[in-house]
Amino acid sequence: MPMMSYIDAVTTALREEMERDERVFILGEDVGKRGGVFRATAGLYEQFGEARVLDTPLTESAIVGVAIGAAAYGMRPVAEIQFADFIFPATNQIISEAAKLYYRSNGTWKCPLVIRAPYGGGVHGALYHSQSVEKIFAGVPGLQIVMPSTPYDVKGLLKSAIRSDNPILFFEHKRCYRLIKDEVPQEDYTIPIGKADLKREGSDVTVITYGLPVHLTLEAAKDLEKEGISTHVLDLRTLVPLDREAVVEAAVKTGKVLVIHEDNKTGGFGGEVVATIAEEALFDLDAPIQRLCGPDVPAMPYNPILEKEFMLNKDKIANAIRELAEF
Amino acid sequence: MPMMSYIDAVTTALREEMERDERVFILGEDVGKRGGVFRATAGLYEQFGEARVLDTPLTESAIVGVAIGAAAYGMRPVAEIQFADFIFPATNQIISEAAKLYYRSNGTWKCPLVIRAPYGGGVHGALYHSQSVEKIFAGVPGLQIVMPSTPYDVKGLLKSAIRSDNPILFFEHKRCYRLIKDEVPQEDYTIPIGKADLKREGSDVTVITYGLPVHLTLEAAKDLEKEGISTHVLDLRTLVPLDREAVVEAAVKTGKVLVIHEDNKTGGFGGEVVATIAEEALFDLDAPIQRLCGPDVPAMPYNPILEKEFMLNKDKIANAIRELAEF
Amino acid sequence: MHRQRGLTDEQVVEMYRYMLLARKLDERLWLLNRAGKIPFTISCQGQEGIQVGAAFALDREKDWICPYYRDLALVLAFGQTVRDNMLAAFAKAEDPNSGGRQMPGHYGDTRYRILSGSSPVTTQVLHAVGIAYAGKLEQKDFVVLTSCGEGSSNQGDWHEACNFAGVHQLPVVFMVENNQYAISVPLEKQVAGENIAARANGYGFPGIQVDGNDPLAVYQAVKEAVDRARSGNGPTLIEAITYRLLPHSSDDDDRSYRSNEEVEMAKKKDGLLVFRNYLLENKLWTEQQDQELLAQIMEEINEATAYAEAAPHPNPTDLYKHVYV
Amino acid sequence: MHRQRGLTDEQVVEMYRYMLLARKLDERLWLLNRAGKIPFTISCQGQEGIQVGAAFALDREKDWICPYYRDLALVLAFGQTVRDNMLAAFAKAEDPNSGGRQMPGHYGDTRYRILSGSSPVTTQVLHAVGIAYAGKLEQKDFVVLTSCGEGSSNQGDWHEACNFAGVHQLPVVFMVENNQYAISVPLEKQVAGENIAARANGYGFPGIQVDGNDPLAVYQAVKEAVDRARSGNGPTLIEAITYRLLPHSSDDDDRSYRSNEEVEMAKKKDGLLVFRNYLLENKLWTEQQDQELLAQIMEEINEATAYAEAAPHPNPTDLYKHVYV
Ligand SMILES: Cc1ncc(C[n+]2csc(CCOP(=O)(O)OP(=O)(O)O)c2C)c(N)n1
Ligand SMILES: Cc1ncc(C[n+]2csc(CCOP(=O)(O)OP(=O)(O)O)c2C)c(N)n1
Ligand SMILES: [Mg+2]
Ligand SMILES: [Mg+2]
Repeated sequence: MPMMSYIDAVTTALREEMERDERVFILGEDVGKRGGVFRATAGLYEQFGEARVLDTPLTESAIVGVAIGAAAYGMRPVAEIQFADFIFPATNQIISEAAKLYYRSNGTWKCPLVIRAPYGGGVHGALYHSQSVEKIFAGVPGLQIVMPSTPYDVKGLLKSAIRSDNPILFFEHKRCYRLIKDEVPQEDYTIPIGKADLKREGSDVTVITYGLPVHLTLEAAKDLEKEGISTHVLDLRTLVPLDREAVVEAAVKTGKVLVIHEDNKTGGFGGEVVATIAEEALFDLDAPIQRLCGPDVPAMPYNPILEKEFMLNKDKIANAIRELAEF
Repeated sequence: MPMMSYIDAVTTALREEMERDERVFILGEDVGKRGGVFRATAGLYEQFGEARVLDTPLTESAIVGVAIGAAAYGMRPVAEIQFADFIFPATNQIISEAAKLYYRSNGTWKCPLVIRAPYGGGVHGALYHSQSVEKIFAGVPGLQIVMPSTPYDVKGLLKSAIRSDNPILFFEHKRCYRLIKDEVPQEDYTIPIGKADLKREGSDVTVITYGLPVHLTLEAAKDLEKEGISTHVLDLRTLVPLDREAVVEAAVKTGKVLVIHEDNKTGGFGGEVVATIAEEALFDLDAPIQRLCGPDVPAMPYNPILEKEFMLNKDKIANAIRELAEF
Repeated sequence: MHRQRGLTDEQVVEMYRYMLLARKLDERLWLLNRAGKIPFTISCQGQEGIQVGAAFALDREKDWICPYYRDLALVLAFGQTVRDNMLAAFAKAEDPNSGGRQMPGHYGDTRYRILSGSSPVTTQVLHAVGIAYAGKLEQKDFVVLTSCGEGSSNQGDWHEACNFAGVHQLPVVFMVENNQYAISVPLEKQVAGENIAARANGYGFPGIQVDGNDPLAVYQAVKEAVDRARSGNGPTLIEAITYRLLPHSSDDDDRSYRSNEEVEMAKKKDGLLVFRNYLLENKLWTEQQDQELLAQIMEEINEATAYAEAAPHPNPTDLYKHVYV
Repeated sequence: MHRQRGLTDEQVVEMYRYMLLARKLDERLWLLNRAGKIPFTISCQGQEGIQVGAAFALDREKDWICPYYRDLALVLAFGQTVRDNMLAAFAKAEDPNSGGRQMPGHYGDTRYRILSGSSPVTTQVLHAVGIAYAGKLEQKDFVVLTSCGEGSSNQGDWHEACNFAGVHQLPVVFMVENNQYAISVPLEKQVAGENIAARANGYGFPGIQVDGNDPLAVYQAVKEAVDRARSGNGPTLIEAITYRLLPHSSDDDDRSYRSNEEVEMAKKKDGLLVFRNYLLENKLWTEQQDQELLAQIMEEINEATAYAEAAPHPNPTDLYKHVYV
């Protein structure tokens, strides 16, 4: 199996799905000739031509709105938002339109649309090129949200997303793009949307997380193992629909739960995970449910010291797990 | 003390603040000559003139964006979004600009802005005139969110909001507008933002809620009293900043907590409330924390049977409290 | 007149029929609302000529529309029936637009290529561009017409749509039904320059103002736009000028922001009356035929009202359906 | 030439000084980036003439600006120093724009009425309108200038801003710095009709195209716009046409989407060179003076670089400050 970076898994999934289904096309800013500012669509313009790898005007609402129209017609658009931070001009199209088209038409009009967007920090991106935006959309019924952490998951989940008839937000942690490499089968495979993945078995503390912190947690878990602390790591992979069974099972496994995400703590998706556990497994808990998240400041600053203070890292996570283990 | 409806309390607070401070002005769709489609600004155009009660073009992003510019300059704009459902075209201005102006300028530019919007269902408003949208903004640091349930609270909190130097979303449940009446002092008074209010003392079950369900819960509580069930009712009033102390205190009081809101359950603000309790008072609980919320469908339909199925009511709430009491 | 524009006598009579049908249906909806039978209605009155003129300029067998809430006459001409719309007004399960989920006026019908619409204005304008782009990818030759009010044409989405369609020379007709008011806000407080057609200059395609009370003029303007679009020459903006004869919706009271005289003046130019006179004067139509048509229409409306009123509601559990495919 | 336009000899020399200062500072920022000392820079090169021409047309004691990330020359002419900008480049606590929180190029300075800007494009265009409206409420006579790129002028916010300002005849100058590219996307794929000035037609105010490589022409166009605005006659749109001489930012590689020849051609029309020649030819300036000025500027830049590099970082706990007032 070839080693593949996270971003190459994105490109591979896109290419294979475009080869497989003529209705799949890509649109976004700089996705064509430039191959994307992160180069996630590199080579696709050359292979599929400018009509199917469309450089749009600088208008996010149009990117999503046009994609919705095309999807309703029967195409399978994959829209790229250059940075997740710039998805907000498209909020109305996403929440009022994509999320509700199927419901409001009583199941007669579908919206098979994927919106890809790189998110997350730790890349000197400052306030507006570092944000996590999943909480904004995670409570909107009608949308699904996929946030893979590994190249393997990226390929399988992006394929599932493109083949799905639902509107799906597919958020890619930009710090993972070139940092995370993995063995990825060359064959076609899909991973079901809505299934969490146990990334590590453990018995002392359960961590429930997604995206970049999955890797930070696995690193921390390795260190903690030496101290005799055994960490159970559940990677949600899909936020909506949430794999509630897997969440409850993982929580019950150790009775001590730490929910981790890079997005701000208050109002973040972690609250939903905690609430699920508090509703369904309260009496299996041996400690208060903890959240380790981005602080409640608007976004991470450019200055490296402030950025570091905002970002999660192995040590912060190890400390939080240690505290919980000792509880 | 005069009896005053919820909407009259809105108008009164606006009028008094405009009389008190020349920098306060109103802008929005149909707020001027028409006095607002709900008539929340009735009479203000006549009293203060069209420059200070401005009928804007039909452009929500402009309403908020223009207000931000004016606020940064030093005015105190109060923007009306005609229905909360139509706030989404302004999301980028709210999240990227209003919420971050103070932070990104290192505290040198302020954004003293209030955005008022009627929200909520039960008025045959169908999918797009019934939504609760607080969850979209409740996790955005830099914003504050006020959602009063009574005319008394409306007047005191709207005045505080207008006098605050922070950007504030002020959501008014449109079903309350003419339904809820209250004694409201004629004097000037304010209510601090960020303070929950105990609307009823009880000892068996704690309900934590805000907006219309406060009233439904108080009605249910009356009925339940006859059955011997005593309900403790905390009205959050402000979602952000959340009055965590009051939440924990109310939870600990009975050990059985029901969180209620009309917004969808999954990803709704209730998750944050539950998570706060699970973090800070887990061992004081005698039952799993329950949430009673709008179902996870995109929005409530027009058809009255479907609307009723979506909406909360006294009976649904009484049943949930009863179940928890019996746990 | 109409023959010069390429319309047969039968076609103009048919156009008139749709206009009258829409008007009468619209009137009934107001009656039902005032009688407390339906909670809400929003009116096409005064705009029927625009909508029918536009519909006839399209190929109603293959073209697409992304309409807005006043386009009752347009969707009728595209194939929807009075019954379909009564079912929507009563919010019954059988309503083809939304199964009673949406307010009336929120059209959507897969049978007739009428894309499902929402309430936030002008989102559909971008969808129209997307459908046109899909048609281009599939090398189809259909045209997409999308409409909205003049106030709505200020929304960012409207502009982004025009620009996108202009860059790609897509077969879209952007129609603005300028009825002088956006709820209470008059044109001059809403639209800078008050000339919406001029906005097309900024997108490199033609913008045409046309008298919206003259269905033949609208027909011709839209026909030229459709021909241009179908032959690969890109979009056109049509501003059809008319007047909103009734309050914004059944929830509105327009006396607070406009005078009765102004409304009465406008009623004299009502496209339906003007067109009826045109037919009568040109001996294409008689008073007698008009009475017969009216009777037919009223029967259709009565039947549809009775049917829709009696039709079953959705089940409470239908609430949970169709969130995801 | 410049005298006819109402500029003194001293003023044009001063304009040249700001252009050269911005250019040299910009060049240094690239060097610092390539040397790994600052993680990011974004360039004004090729646009200095537009920015300085515009700045001189404004009253820099009372007018407001809502600039965008390329407006280094504009903010320098408005009062910011090289040191201010170096502090931003090094993201140091003392940076007056944001205390090191924002990327460089995100200007904001209460001292000079430069509104704090963000990254999502054209949000500031609406803020400019809001400031102008506030000025109207307070019966002040300042003018607000706001700028953005040609690609950005497609955003909904830009249009909503133009319309709002047009309806209320507000004293705003909308300036579009058309440098032919939006990152990799060339004008013809970005802007339908390729004529941004024409968009003003749709908003009922003048739209002017001007040669952005000619600071005097820009000065005159903006001056007329400012006079119009200040005398209560509403907004103007200025499209200043130029070319982006460097990659989009230090993260971009422009070789994948444009040819070297194209860039080299554009460099020959570089406004800075053209303007320098104008001064030399008109005997307002000598080679000798130019050398002296350059030396002065380099000293200022060196001093600022050293200062900023040595300046203290914010404290980690500063992260939590200024979320709420
Ligand atoms: C985004 C959005 N904001 C506000 C509304 C509320 N609203 C519904 S119709 C309307 C006025 C529309 O006026 P116009 O575009 O002129 O169309 P008309 O109703 O006159 O045909 C408003 C403000 C809405 N539907 N969508
Ligand atoms: C809303 C939004 N979408 C995307 C971006 C990413 N982005 C930054 S600059 C840019 C291109 C801007 O081009 P143009 O407006 O022509 O200005 P120029 O950089 O050429 O001066 C893009 C796409 C952004 N900053 N904001
Ligand atoms: Mg109108
Ligand atoms: Mg450009």
